Amino acid sequence: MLSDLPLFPARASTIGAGVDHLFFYLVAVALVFSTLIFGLVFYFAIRYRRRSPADKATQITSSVPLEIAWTVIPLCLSAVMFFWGASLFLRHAIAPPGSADIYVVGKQWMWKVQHPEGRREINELHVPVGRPFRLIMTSEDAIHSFFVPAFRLKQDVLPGRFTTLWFQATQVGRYHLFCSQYCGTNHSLMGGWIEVMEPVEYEHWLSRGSTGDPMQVAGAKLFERLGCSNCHQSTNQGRGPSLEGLYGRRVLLEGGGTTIADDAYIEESILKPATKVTRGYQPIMPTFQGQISEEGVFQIIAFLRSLKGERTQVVQ
Amino acid sequence: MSAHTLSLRTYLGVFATLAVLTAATTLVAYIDLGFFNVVVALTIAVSKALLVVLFFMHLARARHRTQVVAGAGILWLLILITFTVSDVLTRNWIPQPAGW
Amino acid sequence: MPETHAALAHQFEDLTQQHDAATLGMWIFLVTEVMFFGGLFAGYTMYRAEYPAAFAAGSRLCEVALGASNTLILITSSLTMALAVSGAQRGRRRLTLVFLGLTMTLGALFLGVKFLEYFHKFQEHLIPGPNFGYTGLSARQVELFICFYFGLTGLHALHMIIGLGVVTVMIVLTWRGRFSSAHYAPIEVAGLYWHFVDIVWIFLFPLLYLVDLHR
Amino acid sequence: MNATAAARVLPEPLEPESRGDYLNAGYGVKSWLLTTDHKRIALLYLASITGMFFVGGAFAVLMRINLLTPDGELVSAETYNKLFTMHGLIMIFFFLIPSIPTVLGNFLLPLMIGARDVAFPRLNLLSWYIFITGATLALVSAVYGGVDTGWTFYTPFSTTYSNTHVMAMAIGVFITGFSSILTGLNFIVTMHTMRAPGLTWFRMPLFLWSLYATSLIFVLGTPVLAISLLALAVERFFGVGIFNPRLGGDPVLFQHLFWFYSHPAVYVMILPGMGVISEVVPCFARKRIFGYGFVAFSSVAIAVIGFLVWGHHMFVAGQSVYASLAFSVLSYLVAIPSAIKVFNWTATLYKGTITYDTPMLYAFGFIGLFTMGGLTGLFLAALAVDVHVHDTYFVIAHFHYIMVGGMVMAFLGGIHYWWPKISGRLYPEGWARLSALVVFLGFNLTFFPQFVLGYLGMPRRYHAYPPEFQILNVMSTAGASILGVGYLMPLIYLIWSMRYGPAAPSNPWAATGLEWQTPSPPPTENFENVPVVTEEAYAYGEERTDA
Repeated sequence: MLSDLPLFPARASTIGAGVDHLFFYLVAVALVFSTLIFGLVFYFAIRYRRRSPADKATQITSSVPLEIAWTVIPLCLSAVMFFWGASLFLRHAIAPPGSADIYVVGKQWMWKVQHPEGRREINELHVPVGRPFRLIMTSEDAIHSFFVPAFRLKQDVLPGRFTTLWFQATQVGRYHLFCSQYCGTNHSLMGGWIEVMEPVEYEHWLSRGSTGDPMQVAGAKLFERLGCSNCHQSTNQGRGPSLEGLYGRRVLLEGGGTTIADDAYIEESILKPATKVTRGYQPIMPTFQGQISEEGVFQIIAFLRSLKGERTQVVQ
Repeated sequence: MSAHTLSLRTYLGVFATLAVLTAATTLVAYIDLGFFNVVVALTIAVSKALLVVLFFMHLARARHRTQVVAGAGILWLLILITFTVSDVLTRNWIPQPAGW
Repeated sequence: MPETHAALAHQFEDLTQQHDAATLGMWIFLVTEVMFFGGLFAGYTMYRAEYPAAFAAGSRLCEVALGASNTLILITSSLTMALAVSGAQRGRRRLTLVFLGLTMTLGALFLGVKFLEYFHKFQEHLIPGPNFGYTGLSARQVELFICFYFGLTGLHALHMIIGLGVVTVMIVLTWRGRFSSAHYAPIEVAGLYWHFVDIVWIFLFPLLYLVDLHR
Repeated sequence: MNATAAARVLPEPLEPESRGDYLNAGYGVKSWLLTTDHKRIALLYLASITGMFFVGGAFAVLMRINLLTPDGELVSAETYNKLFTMHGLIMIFFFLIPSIPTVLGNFLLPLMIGARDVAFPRLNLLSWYIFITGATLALVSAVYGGVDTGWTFYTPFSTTYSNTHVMAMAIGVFITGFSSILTGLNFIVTMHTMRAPGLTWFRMPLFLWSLYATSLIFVLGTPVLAISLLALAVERFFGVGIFNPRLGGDPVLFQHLFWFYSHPAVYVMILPGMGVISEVVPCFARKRIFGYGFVAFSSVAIAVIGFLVWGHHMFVAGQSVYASLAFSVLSYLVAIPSAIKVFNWTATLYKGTITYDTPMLYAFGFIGLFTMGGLTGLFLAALAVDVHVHDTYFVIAHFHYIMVGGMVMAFLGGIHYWWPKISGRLYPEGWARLSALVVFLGFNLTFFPQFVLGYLGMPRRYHAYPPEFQILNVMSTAGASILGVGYLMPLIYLIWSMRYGPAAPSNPWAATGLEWQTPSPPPTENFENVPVVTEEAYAYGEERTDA
């Protein structure tokens, strides 16, 4: 019976141990203080119970040293909690260089995942042990939240915006993936599994199954198919600006202001092209809303990232 | 009764200032001051609001308690706006790692 | 003796206490109003920081002449309201009535101009929704600005309508001789409300109409 | 044999019937529905929120039964989502937020300051009607199929994707908000302008300080909730609005506005409870409160700092990392005044002469459960840990420890403490002590397992869950059934005591405070003459040890 009673979750990511250690510290503080308060209340309640109607309380109305003590001690203990929690959080805010990007789209009620090598899956995510991955996530409808208890990680996934989450798995195994932000009727079914594999097996898995093109290749094909290259020529002589080396750069906008050409900007420019127009160009680009899926947008983004400023083989 | 009565001259003076400030804020808006257009517009708006609050609403001579109430309203409004906007303004401080 | 005054409610000791409670109550109510509008102002500020160009473009759709006239109308009505309260303080019934009447007229005029502006927006298909007629740059975010335009001015207009109702009641009560220099708290409180609505407009005018005239 | 028991065997010093207490001031439905007497309005609220509590409780029972099995066989996912939404909405907006302020606050505030009524009695009645209108809308939307957005109404789910009666519910909550606003306004004005001669701020009972802090939150926070719900309703109705991602609207803006109110509202759901405990503990320890000034100011500090921490609900919501850091550090600051209160209550027990009457048992329960609830709050303010436990059962357990373990315990303790004053009758002490014990045990069995579930990673609002979580869920459901019994007991014996309970003397607990210096139940005008206050609160030193 007791063996069926889980008390502590599996741990399988690089940040897991840090979170758990902070958790243990918090548990220790909580235990000490609740024992103290429960103990004192019990002890006082019994020790100073009224034994006869003639009993008189000793009136002690305040003690400044005591008040200072029980203000300062909790303050110090919680300062430790803050700095500890914040340093873990900050260290985890930025993905390490060299992380591979995985694109995740949440929609009612499934997770669609696309690996950089092109393989897609639904409600499952296969990753190798020991390699950092960054998830770039967006939602097609309501807010969702990508939650992997074994990784001690969670991030909300928003419509109209991109959020990121990175992790590095440490333990081979099969772990729960949940949606933890309430998103409608089948919210509790919107989940699946994270399969952490040995790198060799992962390579094997990648090569198996219906592998499509790698992301940037699929993106390049889509770029051609949708006719983007008719206007966006690498020579800057088309009706639209050249997109080479665009990714991550600052763009001057028509009507003042600048923006960074990040994932969100690229998506916006595909779906609502008139919103932010590059300076010196006419707002003549049609919207591609309805002609391209979220995954398609991700592929285009991956393709644009691969155009590192020098001419590559892809646009012909 | 608490006598908040101000002279007619004061009321008219406040009104005249308000009218002048309205004209000023409209005209200044046509001059390009860059970022300072917002600053000037808001400064004038705050001045006008202060004139109304202090004289028309008699806050200048009201009880201390009333002044605290009014101040609290402004302070809380600023808390709401500052914290909300600070989220948006600092979101992009985390650098995104460039490309593959 | 104030204790015997007909307007003294049973829970109070004297009229001064009652007057104090009424004005303090109104000031606290105005604080809640500040926070009520504050939610929209916070949203406005957040989006203006995010989409400056769109908010500038949206602002150009507002009619500055009408907005400026309305500002003048409203501060004039604040003056007449202040004079009405001042008249009531000194027990000048007729003067109070005249200024309350003027305040009402100016308030109604403001709403008339506001209606005209709304009508123009309607004609130009600048109503947010599937038929939003703006086709320039950043059309979506301009629509967002127009949402704020209608949200803020609409809420303000609603407060104006309520204010007109309150002033009407004050006119009737003054007419019936309910107030005196010893008991005029209701008029003072109505005045506070009216001035507050004026102040909201003082901020709405530059935030909605004057964002981007200099281009 | 203790003092209170001694007090009870005394011959009743009852006023002659002809004097007329507030309960006998008029008969018939009209005399209640049109009353402006703060005491009668308090009873109107008591009846309404008790009804809402058991409606919300029924939803909770159905949820817990559904969670007995991993696949959730009792109800469909759709129904389950409506159950937790309605449970949350009704319990928070129609029970917890109004509970102590509108019932005990309305009843006691004028009595405690020696006034005849609140400053605006008709506004007070209007608040109740507004409350009832909102509550009716909420119940109507429940009857017609309910709402499935979660009590948080997050956009864009609530504006675009939910097919349920979001409008009716949002408008219902919107309307009820004005009831809170007007109540808070009324209380603040009353406390500022109507205190009896000699009752300085620092002679006020601490319950009033907590009520003042609560009213501040009502007045400063509720309007923001109102405007965000209004914007939500407009957006849902017209299909276009300021949160709409299609227009570049940010769903996170709604969360900011929502939590700007709803986090301080969490303190609305605990501060008045703290006030009750600050009354009960000195009375049954026969001792002045320890550190009066610290307890008083900590209430105001909680209300003020409580407005600066709302972003800790949004650490994983896509909020800026730097905003999260600021909100985290401020969240730790707001924990300190709570800790100060707990230590001061405990110190008040030291060298007292303690009796175990029912209100005191509830107070002991409150101190323990609130301590645990507060300490687990520290887990949630720690950024890295919150990322893991956010939106899991850990959060559920934490806030139930505060709101049910804290506020409901305090509410029941307060109702028992002032019941003789409210009803003029004594309740059966034995049953009452038993109920306090049952509630305490049932509560812990229900909610402690949920801490474990949360760290294991079970997300909240799950209709079905992985089978390994079943044992803990079964424990929780078992606890809930005990808890349900614990809540039904007071309902039964308190109603019973209204008719069959022995008549109460004016001061059954030999307590200090102006409310005990007038007959039980008090006359409509509260006091024959305006009382004059000459001493500090909780003058238990200068006893009158007993009657």
